[in-house]
Amino acid sequence: MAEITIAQALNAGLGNCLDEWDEAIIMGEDVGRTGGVFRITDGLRERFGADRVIDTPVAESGIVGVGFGMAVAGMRPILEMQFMGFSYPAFDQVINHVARIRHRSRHRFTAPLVIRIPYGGGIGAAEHHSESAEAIYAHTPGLKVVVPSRPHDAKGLLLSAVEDPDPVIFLEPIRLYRSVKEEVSEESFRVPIGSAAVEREGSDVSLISYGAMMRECRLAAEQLEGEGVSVELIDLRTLVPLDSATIIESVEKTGRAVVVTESPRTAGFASEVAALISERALYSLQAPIKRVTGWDTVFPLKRGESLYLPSVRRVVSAIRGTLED
Amino acid sequence: MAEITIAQALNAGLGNCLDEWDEAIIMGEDVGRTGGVFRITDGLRERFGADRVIDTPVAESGIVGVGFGMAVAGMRPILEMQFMGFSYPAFDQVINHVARIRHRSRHRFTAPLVIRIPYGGGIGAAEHHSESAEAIYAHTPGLKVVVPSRPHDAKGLLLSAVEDPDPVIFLEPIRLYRSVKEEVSEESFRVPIGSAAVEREGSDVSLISYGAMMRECRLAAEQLEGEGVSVELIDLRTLVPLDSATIIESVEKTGRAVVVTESPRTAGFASEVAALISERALYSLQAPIKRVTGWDTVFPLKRGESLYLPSVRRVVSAIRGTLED
Amino acid sequence: MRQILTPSGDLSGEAPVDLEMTVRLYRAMVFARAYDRKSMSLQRQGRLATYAPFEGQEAAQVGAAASLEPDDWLVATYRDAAAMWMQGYPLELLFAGRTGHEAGGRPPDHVNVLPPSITVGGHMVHAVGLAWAERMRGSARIAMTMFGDGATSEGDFHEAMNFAGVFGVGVVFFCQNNGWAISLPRSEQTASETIAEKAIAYGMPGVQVDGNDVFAVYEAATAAVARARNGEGPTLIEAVTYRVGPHTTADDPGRYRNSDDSADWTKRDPLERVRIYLSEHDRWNEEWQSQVEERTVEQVEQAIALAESLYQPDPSHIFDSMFESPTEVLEEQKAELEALLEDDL
Amino acid sequence: MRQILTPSGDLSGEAPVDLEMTVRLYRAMVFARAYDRKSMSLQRQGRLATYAPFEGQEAAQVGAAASLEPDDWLVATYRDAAAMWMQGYPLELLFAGRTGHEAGGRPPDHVNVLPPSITVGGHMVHAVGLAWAERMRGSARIAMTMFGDGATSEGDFHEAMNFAGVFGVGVVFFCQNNGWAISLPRSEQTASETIAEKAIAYGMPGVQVDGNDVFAVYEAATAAVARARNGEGPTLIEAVTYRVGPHTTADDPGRYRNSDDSADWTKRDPLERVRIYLSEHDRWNEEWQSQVEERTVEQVEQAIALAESLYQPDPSHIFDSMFESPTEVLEEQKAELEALLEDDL
Ligand SMILES: Cc1ncc(C[n+]2csc(CCOP(=O)(O)OP(=O)(O)O)c2C)c(N)n1
Ligand SMILES: Cc1ncc(C[n+]2csc(CCOP(=O)(O)OP(=O)(O)O)c2C)c(N)n1
Ligand SMILES: [Mg+2]
Ligand SMILES: [Mg+2]
Repeated sequence: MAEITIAQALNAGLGNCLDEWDEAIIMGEDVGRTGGVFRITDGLRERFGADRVIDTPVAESGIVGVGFGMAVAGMRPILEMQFMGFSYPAFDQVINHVARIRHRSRHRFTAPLVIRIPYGGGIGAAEHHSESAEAIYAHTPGLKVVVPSRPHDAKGLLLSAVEDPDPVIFLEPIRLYRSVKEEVSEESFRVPIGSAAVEREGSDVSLISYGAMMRECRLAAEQLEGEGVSVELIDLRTLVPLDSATIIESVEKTGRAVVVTESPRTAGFASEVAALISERALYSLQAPIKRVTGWDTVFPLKRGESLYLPSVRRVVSAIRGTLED
Repeated sequence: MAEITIAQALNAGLGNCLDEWDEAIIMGEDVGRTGGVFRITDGLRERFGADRVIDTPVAESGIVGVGFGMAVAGMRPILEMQFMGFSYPAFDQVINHVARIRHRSRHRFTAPLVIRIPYGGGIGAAEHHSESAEAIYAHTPGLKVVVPSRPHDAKGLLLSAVEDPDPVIFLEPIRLYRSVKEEVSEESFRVPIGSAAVEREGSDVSLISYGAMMRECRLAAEQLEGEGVSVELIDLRTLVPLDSATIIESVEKTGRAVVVTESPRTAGFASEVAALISERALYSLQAPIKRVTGWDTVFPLKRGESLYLPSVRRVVSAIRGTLED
Repeated sequence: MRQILTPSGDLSGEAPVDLEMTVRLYRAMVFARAYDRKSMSLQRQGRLATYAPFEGQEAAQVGAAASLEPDDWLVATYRDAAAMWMQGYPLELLFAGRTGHEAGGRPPDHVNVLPPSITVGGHMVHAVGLAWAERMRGSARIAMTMFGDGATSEGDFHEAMNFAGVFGVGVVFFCQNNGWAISLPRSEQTASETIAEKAIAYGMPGVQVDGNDVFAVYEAATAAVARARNGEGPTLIEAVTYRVGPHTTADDPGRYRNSDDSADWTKRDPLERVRIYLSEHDRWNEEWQSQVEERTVEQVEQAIALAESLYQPDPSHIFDSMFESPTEVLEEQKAELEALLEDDL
Repeated sequence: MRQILTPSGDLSGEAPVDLEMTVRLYRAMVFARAYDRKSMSLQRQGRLATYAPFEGQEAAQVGAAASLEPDDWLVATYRDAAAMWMQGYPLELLFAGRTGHEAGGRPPDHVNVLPPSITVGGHMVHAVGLAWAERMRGSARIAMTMFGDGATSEGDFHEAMNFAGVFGVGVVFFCQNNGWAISLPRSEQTASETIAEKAIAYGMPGVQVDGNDVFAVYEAATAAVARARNGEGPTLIEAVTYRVGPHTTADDPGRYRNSDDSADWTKRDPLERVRIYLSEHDRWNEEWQSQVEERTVEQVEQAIALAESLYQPDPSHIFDSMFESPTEVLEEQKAELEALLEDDL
């Protein structure tokens, strides 16, 4: 097996999807001729034709609303939002329709679609290109929310998402698209939605994160190992449905928790994880739960990014903090 | 002073605003001729003219986007979304522009506007008419989020919101519009944004809520008093900026916390409050923080409402639970 | 504005249907009106939650729905009960939502009608996806979406029309211009002269018809459905009609319009002109009409009783339709609720 | 499509401006092109983040901006640097964002130009509010919004146009139809024949002009600005031009179009025809042009150096502009960051 990036794994996975399901189509801005701004759909239009890899007008609400209608009629649309900051015009369609049609119709009509959204900062992009608004999707009943952090999971979760009978918000960490490599099978395989991965076992503190921030967490865990601190690193992989058992088990073992996300702190997903722990594992806690997050500000441009994004240093000092507490 | 409802207090407060600021205008669907579906703007068009109380086409993104432009040019638009479920088409304008223009322009351009949104369930309405999505607004940097639960606060916070130099999301608890009465001065007065109210002092448990759920919390506190349980009841009144001092002080005193909201639980605002407490008052906690919330489902129609909305019973048993823990 | 049957019952053009069919259309309109009026009185009795009456719009809904094949898609609104019923949506399910529970959202499996759209605008886009998917799957099904004049102000109207135009999707955009968006008159919703002419902006044909003339509506709808089915693309139809009643039972039109307007419109009643036409052709008589009306009232009474009975107060009602199989969190929350309910006993 | 100055430099209609003004317009176009090309090379040197070139669109931007009063509002996009510069937005601030920091968002207090819109569509609505507010406050200021062909597919274009039409707001909707929305050709964006004709849907005049003919653009823009200022309402102008370069420096047009297209368009170059016209009137010579170009390059170099120097890496840069006065939470977070930075030392 070849070592490939997340971008390559997603591209391969999309190919598997279009091979596997005749009902699968890809639709979005510039996904066809150019293969998308991140080239994730590169070559698919040539391979599967313009009827299955569709370039749309610049209209996010239309993309999601039309994709919704297709899904209700039995298709499996894979929709792309060019950047998370451009997914906001589609919120009404996502919240009021995509997430609800199964409930509204008592299972008669469903929306088995996937909305792929590149998210997060770190590439020095313009405003609106570095958003991390996963909490909004996670707060919306009726959606599943998936966030891979490595090539194998990216492909396996994508196939699970397209196969899933319900709508899945599929968040892709822009910063990791080409920076993480690992061996990924060319076959079609699944990584189950709803299960977190204990990437590294440890006994002193539970370090919980997902997506792009896994990079900082991995480096922090390594560094601390050198200092004799044993970090248990959890990659949530799925935010909804959340694998709470894995989180609680870990915290009951370590007695300490640090949650890392790059989104703004207030009402972010790190708060949900902290609330869960304080509800279910309070008596195991030996120190306050620390949230290492982006600030409650607009995501800065290139030269301010390093001040905003949680760094390895921030993660490390948060962990040191909980150990001192 | 006469005893008036929240609806009357808001109507009076809007009158004060239009009297006090020439730049203040009201804009929204049906706010003029009919005085809004809840009659909150009743009589204002007659009093201030159709140029200041403007009936718009059915276009929420347009209402917010146009109001944004007016605000940048020096007006103080007071915008109405007919129901929270209809505010979603305006999210892009709110998140990408209203919340950010001050930051984007380094204070040169600002959006001192207010978006009034009736929210919450309990009136047996149709789908989309009972939403409680405050967490989404609270998670958006650059917005202030206010939620009154009584007539005096409703008027005082409204005047503060319109006076505020930054955008304010003003959430109005539909269920309490006409059910709570108290004396409210006809004068123009302010209730400061960012300060919670300890509505009732207690020593056994901190009961924290806001908006419509304050009704259940008040009844629960009374009932428990009869059983000899001393509840400290906190009405947050403002979600952003959050009065964390009042929360932490209270929990440090009582050692127990129950947070009540009617929104879905996952990544809801109750999670933020729980996370805050677990970060700052962990060592004072004698029991897990309990969240009493709506379920992670679509808000049901009339006959299912009582199954969804946190009831006095649910609040009471949650409190009993923490006391037993 | 295309008109075939004048308010006084005379033909100003060629009737698009024979007398047989005219009787059927008229019968449906009589049913629709009786259904609508009965619903209003049921609401006053407190047996229905807010109700959105469509009196005056019977010809528009009946004429449009009559142009569809039984398995075509219909994506309509809270005010389109008559059209949905004609396309196979059972009466009791139309009532269910209004009696305060969700069971009404699931039409029988062979009925391709989405639950009525409560949000204004968003549903038109869905019709584009439905029709497009049918084409992709080689089916001849098309989609019709019904919406009001007010809905054309929403951005989603624009995106739906634009997608349909660009991809040549077989959708019929059927606008019932009833003159009002709650309290906002048509003239203040948009500065375009007609709604039909908005079609130009999307490179599709747009036609304006007398929405109170079931012949004109049927003719235009049938032509648009044929275009859609033949792969010739979308059409916008503006049916000019009038909302004779309030926006909903919670609305008081007295606050924003004077009763003369509605009075004028009753002169253009969609049923009366067909009644005259039929009686002139000896196809109408008093007792037949009252029979249809009585029969309708009975059906409505049975339907609402059935609708009320459909509801089982049960946590599963809330939790079990969020996903194909409930998540762990939902199971936990359901158990939490069930425990609370048991304590209650 | 209105054209006054043909690609070969001949008048096919009456010049809307005298030679004096023509020289000024041409000078601005020469500046714009030199600025644009210099920016491209700066980007290749890594001194600018992604850059969106506008080569080929100089006449559209210059002709439109020239029609405004100095204090009118301009709400434009990431590709409209030339127009923003003409309306008073300082060069160094236009560069700031592209050198990777926020200082560029604050134009001088007398300049009524919003920071360039990065999202497509949303900004057009803002122009409606700005112009409306000016009218409410009794000012004569109007607003012009610039956007691309692709932006007309967004729902916000529809809502902006509709509000402006209904309320008769003094806005000039200036569309630079450069043929592409990144990789999507105009023909696949919408099925309408022209973008100008979309104005019909909003009851406002729509005009299509040769966007590479600065005379035609200036004439149409001046007329629209006059209408807006006289309270006669909004106008939609479609300036047909071409994006000769890539969408941005991150884009590779080779993936979706063949170079001939762009080649054709260079034949219709917006500068060349004016140069010919001016030299025929003895108002142009080689060294004058190279002087302007050299001067521009110097200005650009000074501007970018200044832009780079504007940035102070400092937490306040992130936290202090969220609200008029920072909230307690922001103060806490700022302190948290400052503590971390001190540890670093
Ligand atoms: C997105 C959205 N905004 C606002 C509303 C509230 N609302 C319900 S009906 C209506 C007016 C719709 O008018 P029109 O489209 O003409 O349909 P009609 O009611 O006349 O049949 C409004 C504003 C809504 N349901 N959805
Ligand atoms: C809401 C939104 N969706 C998508 C994008 C990504 N995007 C940036 S420019 C562009 C194409 C815009 O084309 P057009 O409006 O013709 O302007 P042009 O770039 O040709 O000047 C797209 C899709 C965006 N910036 N905003
Ligand atoms: Mg209407
Ligand atoms: Mg373009």
